[in-house]
Amino acid sequence: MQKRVALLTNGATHSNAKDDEMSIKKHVKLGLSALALSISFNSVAAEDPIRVGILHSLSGTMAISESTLKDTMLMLIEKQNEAGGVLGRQLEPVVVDPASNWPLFAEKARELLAKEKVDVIFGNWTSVSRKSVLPVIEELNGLLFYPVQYEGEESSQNVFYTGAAPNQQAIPAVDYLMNDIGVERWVLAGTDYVYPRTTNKILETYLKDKGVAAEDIMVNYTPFGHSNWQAIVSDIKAFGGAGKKTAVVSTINGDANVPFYRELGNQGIDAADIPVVAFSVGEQELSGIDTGPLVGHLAAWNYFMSVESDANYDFIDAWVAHTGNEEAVTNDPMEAHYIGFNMYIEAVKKAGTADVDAVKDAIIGVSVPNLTGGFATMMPNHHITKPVLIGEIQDNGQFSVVWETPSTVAGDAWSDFLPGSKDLISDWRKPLFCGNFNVVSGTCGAQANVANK
Amino acid sequence: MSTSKLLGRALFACFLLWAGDLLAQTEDAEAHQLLTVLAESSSTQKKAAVLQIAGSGDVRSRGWLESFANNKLGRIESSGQFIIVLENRGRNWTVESALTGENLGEISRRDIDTVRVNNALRNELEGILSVIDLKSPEEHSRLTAARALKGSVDGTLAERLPELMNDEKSDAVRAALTEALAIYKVEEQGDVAAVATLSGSLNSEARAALQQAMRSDDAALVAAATEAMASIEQKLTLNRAAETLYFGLSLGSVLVLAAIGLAITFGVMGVINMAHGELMMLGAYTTWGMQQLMPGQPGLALILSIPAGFLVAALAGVAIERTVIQHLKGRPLETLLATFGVSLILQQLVRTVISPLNRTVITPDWMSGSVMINEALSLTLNRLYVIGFALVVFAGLMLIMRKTRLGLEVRAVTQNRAMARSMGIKATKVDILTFALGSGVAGLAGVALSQITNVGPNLGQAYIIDSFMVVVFGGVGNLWGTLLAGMALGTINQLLEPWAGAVLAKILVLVFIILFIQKRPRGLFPQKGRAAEG
Amino acid sequence: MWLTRPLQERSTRIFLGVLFAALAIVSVLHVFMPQDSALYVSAYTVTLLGKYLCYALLAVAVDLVWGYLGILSLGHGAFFALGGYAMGMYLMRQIGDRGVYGDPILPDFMVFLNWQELPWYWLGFDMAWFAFIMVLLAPGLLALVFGFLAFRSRVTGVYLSIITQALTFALMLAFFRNEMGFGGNNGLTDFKDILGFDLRTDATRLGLFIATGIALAIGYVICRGIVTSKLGRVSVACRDAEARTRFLGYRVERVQLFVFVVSAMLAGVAGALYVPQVGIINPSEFSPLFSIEIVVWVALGGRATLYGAVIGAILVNYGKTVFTGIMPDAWLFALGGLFVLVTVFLPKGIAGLLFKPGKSRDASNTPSAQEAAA
Amino acid sequence: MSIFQELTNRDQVFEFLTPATSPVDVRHGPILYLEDVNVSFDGFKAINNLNLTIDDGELRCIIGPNGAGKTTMMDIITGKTRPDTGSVWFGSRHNLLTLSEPDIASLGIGRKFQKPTVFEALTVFENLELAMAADKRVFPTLTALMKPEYRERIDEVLEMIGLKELHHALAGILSHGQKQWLEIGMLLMQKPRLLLVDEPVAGMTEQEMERTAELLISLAGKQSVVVVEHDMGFVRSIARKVTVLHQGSVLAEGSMDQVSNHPDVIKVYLGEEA
Repeated sequence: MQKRVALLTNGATHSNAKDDEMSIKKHVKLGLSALALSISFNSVAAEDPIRVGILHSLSGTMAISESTLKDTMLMLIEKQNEAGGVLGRQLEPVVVDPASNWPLFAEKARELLAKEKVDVIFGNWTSVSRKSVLPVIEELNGLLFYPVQYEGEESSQNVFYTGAAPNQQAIPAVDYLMNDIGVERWVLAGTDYVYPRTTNKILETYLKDKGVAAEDIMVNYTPFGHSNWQAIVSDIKAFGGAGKKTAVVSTINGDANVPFYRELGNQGIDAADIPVVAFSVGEQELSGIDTGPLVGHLAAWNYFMSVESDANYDFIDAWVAHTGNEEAVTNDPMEAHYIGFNMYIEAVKKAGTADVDAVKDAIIGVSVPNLTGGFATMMPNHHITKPVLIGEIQDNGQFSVVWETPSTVAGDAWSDFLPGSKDLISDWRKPLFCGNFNVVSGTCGAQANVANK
Repeated sequence: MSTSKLLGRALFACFLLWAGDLLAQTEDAEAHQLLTVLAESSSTQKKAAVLQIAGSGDVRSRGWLESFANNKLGRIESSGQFIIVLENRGRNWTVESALTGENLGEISRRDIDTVRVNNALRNELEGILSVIDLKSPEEHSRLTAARALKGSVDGTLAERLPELMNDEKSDAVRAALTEALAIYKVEEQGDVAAVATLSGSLNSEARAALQQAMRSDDAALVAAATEAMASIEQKLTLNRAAETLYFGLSLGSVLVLAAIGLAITFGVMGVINMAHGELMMLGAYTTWGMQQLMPGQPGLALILSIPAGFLVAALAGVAIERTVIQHLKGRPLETLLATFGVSLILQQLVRTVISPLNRTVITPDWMSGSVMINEALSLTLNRLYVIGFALVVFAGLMLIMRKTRLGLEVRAVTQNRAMARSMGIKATKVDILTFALGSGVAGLAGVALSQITNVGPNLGQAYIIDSFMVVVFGGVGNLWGTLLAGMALGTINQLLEPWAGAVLAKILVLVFIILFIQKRPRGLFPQKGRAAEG
Repeated sequence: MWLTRPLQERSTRIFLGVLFAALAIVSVLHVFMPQDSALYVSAYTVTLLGKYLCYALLAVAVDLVWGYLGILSLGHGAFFALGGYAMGMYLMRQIGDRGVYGDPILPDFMVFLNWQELPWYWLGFDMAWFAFIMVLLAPGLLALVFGFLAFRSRVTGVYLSIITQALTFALMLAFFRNEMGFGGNNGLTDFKDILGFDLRTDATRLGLFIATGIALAIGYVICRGIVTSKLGRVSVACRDAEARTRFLGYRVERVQLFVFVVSAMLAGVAGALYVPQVGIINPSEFSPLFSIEIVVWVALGGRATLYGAVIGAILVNYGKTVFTGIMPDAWLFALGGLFVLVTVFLPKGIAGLLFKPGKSRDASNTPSAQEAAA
Repeated sequence: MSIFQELTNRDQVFEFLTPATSPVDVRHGPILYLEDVNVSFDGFKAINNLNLTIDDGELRCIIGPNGAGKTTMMDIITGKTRPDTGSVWFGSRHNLLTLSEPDIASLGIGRKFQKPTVFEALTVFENLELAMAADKRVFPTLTALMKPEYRERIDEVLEMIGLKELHHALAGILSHGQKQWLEIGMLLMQKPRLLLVDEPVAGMTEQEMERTAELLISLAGKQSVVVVEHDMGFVRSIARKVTVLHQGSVLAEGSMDQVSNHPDVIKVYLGEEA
């Protein structure tokens, strides 16, 4: 116990020193830009704590992924409190369990905002759970930090998307395969739900724009937890046997991956012949797989545990200490929460209050260090800037970074590669203050109307 | 073809390396220099650096390249000393010096910069190593090397291949080399004669070469290539069919394994055991546990988990029978509810006691990979084993039910409980044993599944419904029915999948079962007679 | 008249009394109590209670077929979800051009999967009356077709249970497919208003809550009317001695079909009221697990009593709300344990504890008594 | 009035006017006859070329050792089991092999099971109510009301079967004998043309048996009655004509004395006793 506290505190001082000096730099910048209009209004009595809602499934199918995010948040809050909280107020976590049940997510979100009166919510993993809480968050004007890579096509004034939008993961990965590996033939394999559907639609358009012929693209969807991959893998094998260099872009979700990679291995497809680049396979998923046959397959994320930066090493140490498990792994959504949390703290400092509207205004433009040695900035569309890393799976269940974007990429709420959304932009600064502004018609869509009511 | 071009240069270098008398030790300073170049040059220049090392003729070069390929070559930040990582789990890694080979013990991850490698480079290295292997004493590695050459032969190698073939003893290797050469000739020189060698070859590179030839403007070549292609296509379709059948059977065998235990508990005892899936899960976790107990020998662990898994599941089964089911005699629908509760408890138990995360179950070498019937048709080993295993289990059960006293008593009790009792059969004992048997078989299924899919808390749920479908479809209380039903459903599913897609295929199978039950309410092989009425 | 008969029996009067009293109290406390008062019932609680009432109606529907007809349906979640989808489609169409893409016709999920025009089966759902008819028709038809096939070929007992499970499982897989045009895994969500009332206002919530209460009352009376009619006694006869009933000249399969369809429609209504209150409908409502859970509510409350089903549904779900908050891990143990204990030790459920055993069919509805009352 | 009179007189001629309770046509010959009926379960021949005719208003006893096929025969007549071959006619117009159990029942064939089966969760009264001849389609049943004349008829039968004071008790709590009676009562409520009675007196006291005997005899004439019984004493007390079944076919037929002296019968029964 002693040791752990020690670890945490020195970890905390470490990064916080950084945060502060950074935020100072930022403040100067922001002073110039017209963003920082917000002045704190009714500042709350210093003693009562800021309540932080944590909305992650602790039971049911999603518990596998989400429970670790709950612990991450608890760790971050603990650290912040040991560093004196924010505005002299402590932070108080409020944990609920939506039990991987989508209607329950909405119910629990309402509970957090209406009953528990939390100032901010960190939570959700699946798209459907986010969609389910969205109306509640907007109705009760809450704040939600959403830490997982997702399909985009959404920008709510109450939600901050700290995970990757398609243009921060899928497109760079495809670029890498195209330019560095020389891939000419593409298999887009995914689980049949909205994230893969959208991502693949985007990639299809993108590839065709790049001059890839339709017959060089193979799209395939499978149900959740699909376990019998024989036929599909052999199709991929055949598809890849046509002479051109082939790669699989996998948006296959969670449990379905193990049998998928197993089948790949057994049918003798290795990374050298047909590399698979996955968008949903992180360190945690690998911890359940015999990675031997997977070596060399790829994943695209904005963070890997193997990243060589002090911030990351500190984070890992703190995490290991917090969980008390030497083998504990970190992953991309955890970093997203790390960033989101620090951004929230900065925004509260800047606004001088935890008042939702004040924070909403203050947070745009806030910039905090990420774990890969750079900085993440909150953009006006409530998405953040991220570096994109491509990693190769190693036999120790880690990724080794083989490529990364020269600079950070700003998340794009509305993809330019979907007919429905190419004309839409999102900017939550006044005067535009619109989540889906149509640049052609010059009008704002439904959300703003609701918001302005 | 860009990769093969690059590879070409690599090969050229390697031949230099053969020519010169090998295995001299370069100066450590020089070696250090070589590695530094490798470490510091960008990924594009790294190729050159690799060739240099390969060319250096240093004994250690091969070791370096291999560890480099496996991402195990690194450098200590502080000292700049080059190291090879032996163990890279956790936050401290065991390393040895790349030059002297002395063990440097554990070093914190923070101080180690690994030399970055990527697939492109890995291709290069494989090419180089494979060419070196062409000279290896074991035929096996020569054969793999030769096969690897197909589609990546270049001018330099092409000139040397004939002489290589002459002093090659194994026909297989020679054949492979001949084809590799032929592919090169067709691709680069449009050699019509070489086309003949390729006709009927199922190698994808060969096909690619022929397709390219068909696009050429040399009429003779086109004609020859087209002909060759036709013969290939024919063969391919046959292989495809065979493959689909195999897929069907292997899926079927999984279904049979999952369902056969149920056929006992449900079919014979009339207990609707919703916890059946979780009993499988226990079997799978047992496998994981065994592998944890004996690290380093997953194969042995797996074999031992067959009895162990059976035992664990069987015991769990007995517990369930004693605590729950015996109170619900003759209330099948209630057993459904109660055992469903049990299944929830077991799942949560695993989540809290072990972990909500999936567990890694290692596939032993003798079960991974596949047996190559020919280059277009290879049967994955793990599934092959599962098919075999399913049949063995089935045969075993048949024996027990038909030939042993237990089997006799079981059948007696199921036909007429009271009568059996009065003949001195202990019905309760029989119940326990039957249920234990059914559960144990579920455990076996779990052991098999651990080699195919996730080992996690949800393993059971994924199969329970399918298992019931199989049993009901086959006709309750009839083992043959279960076998046939499982295999049939598996095959139907795989036949549908290509054109319906995975999801629709599954839906169609379910609908098919529903309709079938309307036609024959008691399945494929119903029990007849007055007993079955009412 | 079979529908008014229940109103003369004591148990129904008590039930309705309690129900309407609860509705009234909640409404009053919600409207007239000051926000900060301890007695104030928040909109959150109202919606929560509304959800419980939906489940209660669903449980009553299941009890009708299981308790009185002996058909253990493990697929009633399917009828519930179908009703829900019918309502969801109506609410989707109500969004109109207020979706994020501002498309006047197509729902958002169709736009970004760039569908060109609305699939035919979405037509008409912009009209409330049509949607509400479909709420009854969609589950009803499914039940009719499925039941006709099943009962005609005398699929009963375990077999029936298992193919009902197959039915809902198949439907779940189907609705997960995005090609189906029901929003795939994300389902239908982000509803704006119903019949012109804004779903985000507390008034609408209260309205929905009360509507649900009334629906439950009506549903209960219908079921009660059936089980106290001669047909109800024939159902019990089918449950206990199917063959005998046939030899008395009753067409068992038609009795089963009729009751099954009625029950399916009630489940549909429950689903339809559920969706606007929880704000989302997605394929997980089809999951076999959910359907089994419903049966357990009934088992816990007490089979073949109807009011038992209501008690069970509300208790279990209240427990869920509480426990998932304080001890998420323990909750599944609790639920599982509940299944076992109830089935093994409480075959008559809570109702069996509250009232004397053997009164699962209270004597008050023997014909003579009714005629006396009539 | 006279026209109405005439119609009612002529309802023998217009068959569509025959009473709903039993449209069976017995003007030409027997009410029930089975011809060359065969049934086998998994190879075991339960019924083997069975030929049997029952005349209208007859009281017939059928005896035979266990497994002689008595119950299976009843199953065939009532449509529960379909024979592999053969034909079964009810009157001269109704081929029972084409009809379902409910049809057969509403044609006027009532059956009492070997093991008394009453609806245990229902009261005695309700049991009889369900059995009562009435429109048994779904919706009429749903809206059916208890008319006074129905109650009278039920009370009659309650009297007859001596369960008057028990009429509110659940059938489940009745004694074995009482259940037998209740089931017979249900038969009567059906107003059948043909009663199939399987072991009616099992578990009955002496005087109960006597009453049963009286009842059955009194029924004969108006209705046809087929009784399957083991109790020879009882059979002797009511029997006019007796049929002996053995291994699924008729072994002997005739008066009680005729059959009991029949050599085969003796062999079979002694064979069994020994």
